[in-house]
Amino acid sequence: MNKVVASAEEAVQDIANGSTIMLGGFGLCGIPENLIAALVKRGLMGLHTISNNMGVDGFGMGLMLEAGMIASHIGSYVGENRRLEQMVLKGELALTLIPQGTLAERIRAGGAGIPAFYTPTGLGTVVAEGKETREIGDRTYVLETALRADVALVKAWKGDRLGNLVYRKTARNFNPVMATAARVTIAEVEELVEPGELDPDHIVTPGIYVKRMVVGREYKKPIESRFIREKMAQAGGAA
Amino acid sequence: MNKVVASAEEAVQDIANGSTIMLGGFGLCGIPENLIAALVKRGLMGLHTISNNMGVDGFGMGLMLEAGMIASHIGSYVGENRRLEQMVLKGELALTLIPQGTLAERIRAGGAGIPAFYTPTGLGTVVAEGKETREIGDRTYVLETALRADVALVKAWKGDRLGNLVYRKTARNFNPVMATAARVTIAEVEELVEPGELDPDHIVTPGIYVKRMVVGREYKKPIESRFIREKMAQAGGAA
Amino acid sequence: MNGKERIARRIAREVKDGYYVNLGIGLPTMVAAYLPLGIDVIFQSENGMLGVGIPPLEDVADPDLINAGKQPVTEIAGSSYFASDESFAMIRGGHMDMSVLGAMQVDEQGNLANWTIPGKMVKGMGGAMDLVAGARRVIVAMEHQTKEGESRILRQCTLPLTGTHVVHDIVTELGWIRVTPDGLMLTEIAEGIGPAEVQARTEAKLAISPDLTAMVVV
Amino acid sequence: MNGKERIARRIAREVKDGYYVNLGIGLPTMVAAYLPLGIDVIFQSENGMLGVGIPPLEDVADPDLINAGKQPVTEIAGSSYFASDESFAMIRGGHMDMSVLGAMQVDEQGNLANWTIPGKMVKGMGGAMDLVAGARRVIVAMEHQTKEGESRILRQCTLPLTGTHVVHDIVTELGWIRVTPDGLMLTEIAEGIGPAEVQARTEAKLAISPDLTAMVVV
Repeated sequence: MNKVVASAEEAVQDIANGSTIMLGGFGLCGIPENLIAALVKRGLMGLHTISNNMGVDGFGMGLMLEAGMIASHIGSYVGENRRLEQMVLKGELALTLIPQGTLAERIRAGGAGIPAFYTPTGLGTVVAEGKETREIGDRTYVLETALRADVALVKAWKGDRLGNLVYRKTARNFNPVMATAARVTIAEVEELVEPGELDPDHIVTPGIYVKRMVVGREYKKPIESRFIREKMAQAGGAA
Repeated sequence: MNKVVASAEEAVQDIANGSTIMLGGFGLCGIPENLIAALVKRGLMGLHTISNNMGVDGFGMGLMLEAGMIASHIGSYVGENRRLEQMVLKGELALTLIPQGTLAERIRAGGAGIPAFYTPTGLGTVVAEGKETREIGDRTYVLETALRADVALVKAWKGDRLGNLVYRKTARNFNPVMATAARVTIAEVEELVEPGELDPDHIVTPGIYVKRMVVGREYKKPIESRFIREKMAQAGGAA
Repeated sequence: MNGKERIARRIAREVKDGYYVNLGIGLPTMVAAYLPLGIDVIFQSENGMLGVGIPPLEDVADPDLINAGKQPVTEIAGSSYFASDESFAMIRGGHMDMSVLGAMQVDEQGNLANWTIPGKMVKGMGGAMDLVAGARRVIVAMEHQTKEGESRILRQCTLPLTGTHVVHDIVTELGWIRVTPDGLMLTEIAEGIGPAEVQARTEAKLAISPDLTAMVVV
Repeated sequence: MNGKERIARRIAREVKDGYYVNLGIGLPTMVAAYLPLGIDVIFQSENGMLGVGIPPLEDVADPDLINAGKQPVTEIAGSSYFASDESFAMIRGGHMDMSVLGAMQVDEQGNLANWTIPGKMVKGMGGAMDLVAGARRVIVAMEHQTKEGESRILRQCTLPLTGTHVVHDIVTELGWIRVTPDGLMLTEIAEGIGPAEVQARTEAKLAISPDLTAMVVV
C-alpha cells in the first residue's frame, strides 16, 4: 500500500471545477501550503471552500481568493483578507460565517456518520435564524447538520505511506477532523517515514482517512501576528 | 497542581451510594482494576453503572456484580457473566443493552456539550423503539441523547500529576471518552511521570478532564479469550 | 475442506488490494487466513485498532493488545490505536470498505438478525448494529442451515433484527447470494449441487442469475 | 495604572488555584500577566492547546505554536495539543472554569455582543459564541464606555448578539457588575468615584449592592 504521489500537482490533478474543498489550518498555522500552490497553478474555478480562516492577502488561501477561484466559503473568521470585503459586497463570493466550534463539530459529524446534532452555541443569535431549536432538559439547543466535502487538503508533520499522520503542536487544529469528512483526503507532510516508525499509540490520523499523500517541497510558515516577549513588556500583557 | 492521591481507597472515598459510575475498559482490557477493588471494599450499594461490558465472573466488574452493588447497568455486551442472567430475571438488576458505537457516541456527546444527535445505528430494531426517527437526506435516523455520570473511573498507562494521560495499545478503548463525561473523573495509572515527560503531542487525555489520580498497586490483566497461533493452525483461522 | 473454510476462502477472494475491512467474531475471522497473495488489506478491530496482525505466540501475548473477540493479536508495521468513540466514528462514517459478519438469519429485504434469541439470555449486540449501519459493504458469512436443518435465509427474519436493509451479500457453503432490490439472487453455486437443491434448502425465494457460475474457493 | 491594566489586575484576582481558563484576544489576554503568586492556572487556547505559556523571545518563535490570537506562545511542563473538534468539545462540554472575553455591548439580561457591527465588514465570530455557550463562568472585560463616551452596558444590546443570557460578570475600570436574575448589580467600585457616577455612565439600570466594596487591583 503506497499512497504517496510524486508532486502536489499530481495530488490535486483530478479535482474538478466547482468542487467542495475543506482546507486545514488555523490562520497560517498548519495550512497545506504546497497543495494550495498546486490548486492555484491549476487555475480551478468555482470552488466551494470550507476552512476556519482564509489565509491573508498574499499567502495561503489568500492566493486562491486573489485568483478568483472561490465561489463560496464557509468559515468562522476571515478578518485578515482585505480583498474579501469587496468580493462579498459585489456578490462575487458567497460567505457564510459560523461559530468555530460549530464548524469543527459539523465536520466531525460529517466524518462520523452523524447527520445532525443539537448544540447550545449560537442560540438567540443570527446563527440560529431559520434553524430548528429544541428544549432538552432545562436548556434550548439549535439543530446543526453535518458538513462533508469532495476533497480535504490537510497538512501534517510526519506521515507514512499507509497514510498514518502525526501533527506538530498547534499546527494540528482542523487538519485531523477534516481528514475524516471528505470523499478524497489528500495530505501533505513535511517528512515521510517508514510504516512502523510512528508509534501506533501516537498516530492522530489513521491511514484509513487518507487517500493520497505528498511530501511538501518547501514550507514558508509565516507567523501572522508577532507578539513576542519584548513587546509584551511594553503592552503589559501575556498569554 | 497535584491530583495524585495516596491510594485507590482514598480516590473513591467520597462516591455515594446510588451514584452513576462510568467504568472504562473493553472486556478485561484496560479496566480500572484497583479502583474497582476499592469500590468493592467500600461496599457501595445501588450503583448505576455504564460500561461496555461487565467483567467476567470473579474479575473486574464481575466482583461488583457478585457483591450486589449494581442496581442498573448500561452496556453493549455482557455475555461473560453467568450470575447476571438470574439477577436480571429476578428483577435485582435493570439491564439496558445498546449498540457499542451508540454507547461511545452518547458518552462523547455527554462530554462535548451535545445533548442529542441522530444516528443510523439501530434503525428498525428494538434499539429504536420509542425513539424519535427522522429523515435527513435520503436516509432515516434515530435520535439518541447524551450520557453523563457522577463519576468516571478510567485506567491509563502513564500520567502526570496534572492529570495528563496516555494509554497503551487497545487498553485505550472507552477510557478517554468516559474521562470527558463525568462530574468527577478518577484515573488510575500504571506509572506516574513528571509533567513535561509526556510529549504534549502524544497526550490523549488532557489533564482538564481528570480530577483525581492514583497509581495502581498491582495489575493482574488476565487475557479473557486465548486464541494463540498454535490454536489458529488447528481452527484454520486468524485475525 | 469443510463448509466454514469454503465460506472463508470464497470471501477472502472478494477482498481487494487497499481495502479496510472489519471481520466479525468466529467464522468471519477466518477470512484473514486465506487472503490472496500480494494484496495489502488492513483489518480494523472495533475496540480501537487498525492494522490487526496475526495472533501472537502464547508466551508473548499482550493483555493490552486484543481484538474485538478479546483474543490476543499483534501489530503490523503501520498499525494505529484509537478510542472507542473514534473507532465507531470510523465505522459509522462509512470508512470501512467491507464488514464480514456472522448471522442467525437473513431475509429477502437484506434484514439481518445476529444478536439475540428471545427467551435465551440476552448477551448484547456489541458493535454489530453499528457495523451493519456503517460499512460500505456488508457480507454475511454463515452456514446455510441451522444444525437442525432449518433455513437461515428467510422470506422474513423472525428473530429481533440487527439492522434493516443492510446486507449486500450472503455467502454460505452452498453458494453466493446477492441481495437485490427485487430480492435474493443466487450468483455462484458450490460444486456438486444444483440450483434446485439450494432453493430446496432455502426458505426465501431465490432468483437464479443468468450468469450463474461455480463458487471458486481456491 | 491605566484602565485596561486595572481591569486585567482585578480579574486576575478572581482566578483560583487549579482553574482552567480561556482568555480572549486583546485585553483579556493581559489577565495572565497579573495572576497571584503561588497559584496554578492552566490556560486554554481554542485553536487546540492546554497549558499556554508566555510569549517566546522573537528568535525562537515557532510558527507551529501559536495561540488563538495567532501570536507565538510557548509550552509549560504539562502542555497538551488537540484538534479543533476536541478543543471545542472541551469548551462546549463545560470543562472550562472561566472564560474572559472582550465585548462591544452587554445588557441587563447578560446578553453579549462582541463580534460584528452591521454595515462594517463582517470578520466572523471565531470561537466566541462557543466560549460563551460553554464556559462555566463568563467574565466580560471591557472599558466602561466607547471612545465616544457611549455606554457599553445597555438595557438591551443593539448589536447582533454573540450569546443570550451568557454573561455572569462585567468588569470595567469603574467597577465589578454582577448579572443577576433581577438585572445588573454593582458589587465593587473603583477608587475615587461614587455609585451615582457609575450609574450616570451606564445606560442599564444598576442596583447597588448593600455590600458594595472598593475594587482592589493589587
